[in-house]
Amino acid sequence: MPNLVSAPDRMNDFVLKFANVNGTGSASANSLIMKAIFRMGVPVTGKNYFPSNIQGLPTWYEIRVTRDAYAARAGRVDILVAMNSETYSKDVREVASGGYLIYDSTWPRSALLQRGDITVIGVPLAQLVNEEFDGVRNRILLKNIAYAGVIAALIDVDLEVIDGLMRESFGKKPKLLDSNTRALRLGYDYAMRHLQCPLPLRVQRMDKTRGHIMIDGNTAAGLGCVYAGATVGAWYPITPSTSLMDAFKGFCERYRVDPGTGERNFAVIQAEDELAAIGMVLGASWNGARAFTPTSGPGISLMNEFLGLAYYAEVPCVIFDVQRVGPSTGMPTRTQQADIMLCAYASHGDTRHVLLFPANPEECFYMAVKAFDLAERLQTPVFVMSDLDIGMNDWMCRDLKWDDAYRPDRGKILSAGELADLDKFYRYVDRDDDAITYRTLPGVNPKGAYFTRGSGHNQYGAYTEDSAEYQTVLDRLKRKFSTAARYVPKPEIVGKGDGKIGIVSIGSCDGAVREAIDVLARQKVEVDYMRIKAFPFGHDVESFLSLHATIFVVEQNRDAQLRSLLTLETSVDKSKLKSILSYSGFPMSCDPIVDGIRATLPDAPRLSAVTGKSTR
Amino acid sequence: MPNLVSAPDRMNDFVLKFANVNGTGSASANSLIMKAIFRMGVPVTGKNYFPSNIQGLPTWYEIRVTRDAYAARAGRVDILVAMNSETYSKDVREVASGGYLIYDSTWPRSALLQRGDITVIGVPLAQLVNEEFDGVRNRILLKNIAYAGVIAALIDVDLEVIDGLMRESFGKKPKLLDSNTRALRLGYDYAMRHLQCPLPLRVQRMDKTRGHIMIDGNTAAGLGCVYAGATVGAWYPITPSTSLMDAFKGFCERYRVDPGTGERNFAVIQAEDELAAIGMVLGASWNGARAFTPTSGPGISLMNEFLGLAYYAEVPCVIFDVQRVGPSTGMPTRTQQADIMLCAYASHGDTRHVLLFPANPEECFYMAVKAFDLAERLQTPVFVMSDLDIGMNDWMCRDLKWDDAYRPDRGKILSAGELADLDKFYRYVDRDDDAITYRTLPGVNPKGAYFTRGSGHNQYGAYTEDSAEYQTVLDRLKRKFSTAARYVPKPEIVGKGDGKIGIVSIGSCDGAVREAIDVLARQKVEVDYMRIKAFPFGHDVESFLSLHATIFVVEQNRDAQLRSLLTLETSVDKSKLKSILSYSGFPMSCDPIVDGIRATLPDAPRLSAVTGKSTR
Amino acid sequence: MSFINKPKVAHPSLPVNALGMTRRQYEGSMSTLCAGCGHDSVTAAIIEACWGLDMRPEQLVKLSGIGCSSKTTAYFVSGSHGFNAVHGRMPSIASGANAANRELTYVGISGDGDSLSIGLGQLVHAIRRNVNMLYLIENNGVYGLTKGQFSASADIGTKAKKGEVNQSPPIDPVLLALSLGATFVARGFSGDKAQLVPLIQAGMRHRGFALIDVLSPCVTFNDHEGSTKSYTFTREHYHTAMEADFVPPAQEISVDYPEGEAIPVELHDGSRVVLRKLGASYDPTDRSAAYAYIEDKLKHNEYITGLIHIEESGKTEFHTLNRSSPTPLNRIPFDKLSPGSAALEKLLGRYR
Amino acid sequence: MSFINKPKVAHPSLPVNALGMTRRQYEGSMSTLCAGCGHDSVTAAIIEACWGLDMRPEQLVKLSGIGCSSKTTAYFVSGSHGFNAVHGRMPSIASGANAANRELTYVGISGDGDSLSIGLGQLVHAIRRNVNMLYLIENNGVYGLTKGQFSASADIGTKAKKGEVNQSPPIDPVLLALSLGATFVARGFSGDKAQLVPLIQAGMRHRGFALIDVLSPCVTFNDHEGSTKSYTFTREHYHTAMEADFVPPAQEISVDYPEGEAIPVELHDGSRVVLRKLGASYDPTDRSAAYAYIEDKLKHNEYITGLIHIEESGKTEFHTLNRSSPTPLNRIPFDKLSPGSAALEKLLGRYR
Ligand SMILES: Cc1ncc(C[n+]2csc(CCOP(=O)(O)OP(=O)(O)O)c2C)c(N)n1
Ligand SMILES: Cc1ncc(C[n+]2csc(CCOP(=O)(O)OP(=O)(O)O)c2C)c(N)n1
Ligand code: SF4
Ligand code: SF4
Ligand SMILES: [Mg+2]
Ligand SMILES: [Mg+2]
Repeated sequence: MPNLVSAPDRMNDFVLKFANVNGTGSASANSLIMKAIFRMGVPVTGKNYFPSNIQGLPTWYEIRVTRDAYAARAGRVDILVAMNSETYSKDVREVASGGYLIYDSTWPRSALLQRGDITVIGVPLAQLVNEEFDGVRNRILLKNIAYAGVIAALIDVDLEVIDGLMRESFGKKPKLLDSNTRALRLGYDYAMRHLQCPLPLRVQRMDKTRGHIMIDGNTAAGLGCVYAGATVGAWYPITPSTSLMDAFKGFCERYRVDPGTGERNFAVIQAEDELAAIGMVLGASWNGARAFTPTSGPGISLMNEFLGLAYYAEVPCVIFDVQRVGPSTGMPTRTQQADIMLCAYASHGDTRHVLLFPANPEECFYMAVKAFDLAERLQTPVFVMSDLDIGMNDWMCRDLKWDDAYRPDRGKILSAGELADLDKFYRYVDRDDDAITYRTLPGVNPKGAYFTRGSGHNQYGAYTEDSAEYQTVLDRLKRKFSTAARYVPKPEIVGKGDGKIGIVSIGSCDGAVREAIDVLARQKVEVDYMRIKAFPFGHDVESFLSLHATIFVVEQNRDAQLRSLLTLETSVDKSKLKSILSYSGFPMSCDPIVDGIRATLPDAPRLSAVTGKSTR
Repeated sequence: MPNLVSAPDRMNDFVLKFANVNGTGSASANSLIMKAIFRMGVPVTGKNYFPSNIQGLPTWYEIRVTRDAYAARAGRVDILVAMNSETYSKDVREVASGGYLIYDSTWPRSALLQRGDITVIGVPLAQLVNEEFDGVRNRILLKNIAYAGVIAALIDVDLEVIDGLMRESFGKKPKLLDSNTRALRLGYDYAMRHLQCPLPLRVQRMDKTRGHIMIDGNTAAGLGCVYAGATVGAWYPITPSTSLMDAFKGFCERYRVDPGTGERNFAVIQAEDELAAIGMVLGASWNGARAFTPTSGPGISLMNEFLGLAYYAEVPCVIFDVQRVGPSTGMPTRTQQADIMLCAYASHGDTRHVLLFPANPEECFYMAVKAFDLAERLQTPVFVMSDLDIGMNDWMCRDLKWDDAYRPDRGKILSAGELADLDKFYRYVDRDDDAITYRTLPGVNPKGAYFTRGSGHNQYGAYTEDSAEYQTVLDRLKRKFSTAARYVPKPEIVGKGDGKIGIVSIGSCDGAVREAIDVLARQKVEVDYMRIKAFPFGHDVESFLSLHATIFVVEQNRDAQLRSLLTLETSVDKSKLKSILSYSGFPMSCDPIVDGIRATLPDAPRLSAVTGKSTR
Repeated sequence: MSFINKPKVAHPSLPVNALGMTRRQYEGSMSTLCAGCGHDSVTAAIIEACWGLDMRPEQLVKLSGIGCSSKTTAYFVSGSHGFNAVHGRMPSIASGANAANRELTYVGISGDGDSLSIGLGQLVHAIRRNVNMLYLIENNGVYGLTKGQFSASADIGTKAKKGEVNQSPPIDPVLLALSLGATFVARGFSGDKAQLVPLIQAGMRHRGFALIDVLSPCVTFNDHEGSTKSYTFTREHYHTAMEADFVPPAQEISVDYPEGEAIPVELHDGSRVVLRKLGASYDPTDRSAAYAYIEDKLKHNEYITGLIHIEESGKTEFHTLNRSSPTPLNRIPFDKLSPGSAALEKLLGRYR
Repeated sequence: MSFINKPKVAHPSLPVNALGMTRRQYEGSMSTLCAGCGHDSVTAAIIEACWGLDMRPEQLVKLSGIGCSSKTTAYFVSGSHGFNAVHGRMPSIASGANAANRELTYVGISGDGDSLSIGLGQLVHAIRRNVNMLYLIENNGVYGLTKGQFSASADIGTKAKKGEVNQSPPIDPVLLALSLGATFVARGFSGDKAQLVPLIQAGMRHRGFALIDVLSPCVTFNDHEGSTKSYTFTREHYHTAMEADFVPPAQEISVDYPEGEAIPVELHDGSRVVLRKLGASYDPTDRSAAYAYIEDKLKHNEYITGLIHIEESGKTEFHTLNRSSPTPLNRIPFDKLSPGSAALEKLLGRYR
């Protein structure tokens, strides 16, 4: 059989992709393999490409085995497990030259014999499983475990590790444990007996995952909300944000229910729509609870009116925008970063909002906490701009840590005592010259009473139609945004920070950018990198922009929305900002970045075909 | 009595302001005076400053008598008719030195005797009226007409003209005509007998209003919709847009009802909210009717989700945004231009929308028609960005003209015949290379059937989750926006167009800018002026920006939204763009523009105190 | 003008309708729903109904929101225009479309989430406006497409797949429609095609807003033990109270019904529905009676199906109240819409 | 801790309540509504009700949407926090606020436009969720603040000031609430303070969502001949069917009611409402009966007022169903909310 890659080269460095039909339970088999590799100390990432549908359509799961711990999508496939006849031909085409294709040889597939540059491996999976087990559904599920066994043999995954994982998941269900173990062995033994195992593309134990976990961003963000002390969550289901609230609810049921009384220290409200969800969050925050709502693009559009009220009446609130492909309903199960402009300026009239840009699940956890502190400190909406790639895929992250000394920053809330000492309370008077004013909570002291309204009000909180009074408040709100720039997280800067070429990016582009930087470095191209973590932009962002002659803004949307925001909200000369855009809906790989940058270099032969596509 | 202005100076050039209580029917008296002056051939503007309330709060009406036909607010008051005790003291302060204050001397007002530099004129209005008429309500109403009589005498308005106007309005109600005529005489005769009439600030016949009308923008826009052939209007009431639909409905009842059968060629639907209103407009437009919705900021915020659908599914629709002061509920009865960014980029995902910027009621009429042509030609939402000042105030405009040769541009709609000849119809294939594709209407031919959706679709109109297919459509949408730039109205350019200083502005700022240009000219400061009429910006906008070294962007919002749009959507270097902002909620006067520009000139003593404030 | 597409290959075995069209020609693209989903049965019933009505495909307009149910408009009558709106907002699209062209037949397909949560306001107001359309809710008690959360139609005590028990009172579309004065209110079950087809046909021909609530189980997220919207539970608890036969205009009423048992109602296009009470003790033209009956039965977990209430006067239908011209608004010649220069000149007098 | 503000000058003549507060101290800023607006009378009734309940101002939370009616929250109890939300969205603000602190008394004031058009969805779902609050609709059949367009509560046949006649069926808040299973449904008239005050007091003390539809004429846009929401018409057509007396916790039921005529209902805080049927032939605890009765009367243009239906178990109240801790969520100490580092360390095992 042809083999264009030499073994040591690709050890712990290849991409394994499973082509399945959704609703057939393949997910557990696929993550079994991923988890096993992770437990062998080898870094992995898992990306799930699923349809906006419940059952019967093509779905793919991609495991990147990456000894260099790259987080991005590889942009190539080395081993493809083709379990979906619908997509066979497409899948075959995707395998990199020198790669492998595994299929169910129970039925002959002439279509597979098209390519001479890849190795096609047939395994009579259906036949094996049907001989061993009965029950339609049962056979479908176990066939998945069986191919997992085949893969285990081919890439040399430690069976012990897999057994351990299966014991953990089926511990309490011996019957299931038994059938799954048998199914796994079925595939494993068949492969050992009939195939040349292991392949040159294989796994070998390392020690690079210690102190790390595999987690998705929505779970991490939900956990962050629990740790931040959020008590009210209101939402309306929408992909890809739904699992964030599921996670929050799950953790609350574990940590927030009094074992004795069953009393709950939280409330999760499934609202009738997103307008109601954000309204509930405003009501709860206004009343002194930490409250949040997870949603996605369409939800943000529906929240526009309330967001303007929150900005103008200065009501704290936290919104997680797990971005998906727009416009409109778009592609709900694909990823994009195309809500940036909308969130930055949501609602009519002069408004501006605080944005946080997590780059991975680990940051989703910490930024969830940060978001509540900022929202209450600044008394304004704070958006956590996640996306489907971060929110729903499994990322390898450092262990999450918690400082027990942490106490929430509730911002300027007057206590009963402070109110008693005041002779008069005014809601919108700038007492501390930081453009942030004091608020009070209902139920504390009648002296704290004030009227919250989205209509014109003066600094004393009274209704007004007087220009001067109106402008006093509006001008302070603008100053408050400068205060915000001092409170939000600073950008992360990689490199000397004063090279000629700089890359500026956000969120889930991070993995691809870092990988591109390595690739370029190997080509003797030096670039600095600034990952922006928040809007408004602070001093550090300004200086990075001014220090670099050429800046590539890398983002995942069509209209260069981050570049637009930089153009408007910093003093940068926009002609310096070159865009590298990816809006296919798939997580970004390093190729377009490498290509984009090299293309602008004088001596630029397009190397990416070689460099970019190779994972090292 | 002190009189600091010499008569000839101020002939047909002064500002008359009425301070009333709303809900007391003062409006008719005030417009009676304005109309009379207009009919004497003297240019006027009328500005109404009313509260967001139905009865009992202060309201002001300002008539600028302007022989030079300036459209802007003057920024000064020469004669104040103080009919509201609540605001006396504030009103007194507002009168320019050398001006006059008329009040009801039935009750003594010591407060009025504060200023020696103005002439205070007392008229026992209540007393006069109560002696002559009975009925509480009746007396309140007629007192207004009585002060109109006083003013007529003081500023020398031709009684004949006023009588004519009253005959027209009360023609069919002799009783009313009689009492109103008597009330008018009551005031007029009293003034003639006891006051020194006329004042130096007075009206004298001219011939400068021939071929002009006094009309508000909402009426003109509503009329434009009738002439454009719009048949479906859906809306939800909101100040200041309500009168637009009232006008449309009124005109339709006049022009669109079959006298014989009473059958109506239009449908006006009062929706349950703005989300429904825009949905109805989309449904009707999609189905081949010309449909529109008038609204204001809060409505636009609520329409965000549907606007993204219209952009992505390419459904024509026309939205009138009669802007008011934001954010949130803001000041509903004050004017602003602060929805520019929201409308340009409304909805999540990558979107962009076409905007038209009328500068006065005349343009509201023509641009209403243009909006429908553009929406159908480009198959996308088109916003007419009016505001409260244009929409609800009375402006002097040239007569509206209609070309009977006009035929609607329905854009690319395939007829039954064309469909029959096609072998297959594809909704989103770019056949003409202008990025505009062909659409079909239901009910015509099954071959034209297609599926309209906001979810991912390919150029054939089929559902897709395929990156390449998705991008093909999204990229064409971006190209379509360049096509749009060629179709939209070009900017209006005043001056050689290549001077050093340029002013760029939009909409209702026009009057103030033109006046400022005259004031500056008299100070030997030359400036060019470009009034942008539409977004996307075309070639002409680009070249004006590149031709001028310093550019002042004049607009009515806090955050320089037009400047932002120029920064993002043209190649201009933003450091060239200086902002002159007015967001008080009152229509713009020329003062801030004159001051703003002079302040940047080397030899700049702030002259505006003299120049700006003087209306010439 | 309009256009009938003849069966490509006039397959002798396949029965054709008056337009010479086979049932096949009323199909749409392939369903992507879960095998066994109730919604697919409703799609089949719609196809049957359209075929039986000799419906010209171009005369039909299909509208929907977002959800598994809302996807189904793509699965029937590919020769008709379809509009898949945003979540919960289909009623406004339908109202606008109907305002523009009163001649076509509008069918809106929605789900319980699409209609009773995010879309409740629009549904209620479309009913009030009495927009002439068939509005069909494929009711499964959950949000299928987002993986099984309870919808507002979930009954008290019903159990979610993950075990959670609902305790909020459900919104019943039938009671809601009756309380709002809807003129055509029916309930069906995806598992009973024989009953559903004539209901759909009558609903399409009714002059005004016709609501059909179809119990349409979600096999993936709400078909388990303990769910009150499962196939089993529905089969056991639905009772036809008001059987409806649909008789096209031309046709004779063939069946002869036992004396007094049958209530024929003539629809505005001349077709008729013949109602037969099955146990129901109320007059289907009496809205209050219908409400009381249904509500009482619901208390005992009984879903009454059939044509529950009908009022065919068409008095309050949108265009009737609007006194719209018989010519659809989207086809009125421009010169009848635009008053012209002379009129304008005259009008300006007002503003001088 | 909380704080009672004593009457600044203990004016001997002015009666004080148990907190030593005069009625004056329950007033708010000056009304800016039209002279004679029904809404101002409702405001007066609320002030009276709060004074009578010895309500601590800081215990009250006032919420509203947008409209003349919604402005009124500024006109009573200036010692309470107020939240004037956006148009039609007050129910969600109230639901969130109530979730955060279950101890306070929430009063939402809305209009027929705010509640039945743009806000219908939120109102309906707040009822379903049984949020513990008093929701009062100041119903005048028009959009007052935008100058008199018909609202969704305009009756068939009612005439607008400009002559237009409404022909769409109205949405009656009382029927709507009953059909949704609301546990406290009442109707009042701004012109009948004596009846309104105890209704408001009972509504504030009811455990769950209490809806009071108050007919509150708009003198400026809907008080003319031919309007069915004018003072005259309302006076002639409203009938008290279910008189309610409110008896605070401590107090004895003083009045002695004729045998069998009085139905005392105990509220969750120990206070009671004593219901007396005036002609009404149904049991106010029977929701269906109430619905049928009201609906029948409405057909004859009769507005039945009083406490129409009450169910005081509180079983489905939001926090009861949520099993919320008795301590308000906004007052739970942080260490009870945040699991801490040890728990996190342990949890991570799941993700390895
Ligand atoms: C604005 C918005 N919010 C949320 C969603 C996500 N979403 C899609 S379908 C759906 C619910 C569908 O439930 P239902 O109408 O009952 O249809 P079913 O799938 O049960 O047939 C939701 C919440 C969306 N598409 N748009
Ligand atoms: C989103 C939005 N749309 C429209 C408006 C304009 N608006 C203000 S109040 C109102 C109707 C109020 O009617 P109702 O609730 O009956 O109160 P009323 O004035 O009659 O007491 C409307 C349409 C608004 N403020 N916000
Ligand atoms: S999830 Fe439920 S509703 Fe959706 S297709 Fe599957 S069975 Fe049908
Ligand atoms: S307009 Fe009507 S509702 Fe508004 S304040 Fe006046 S009377 Fe009251
Ligand atoms: Mg459903
Ligand atoms: Mg009202």
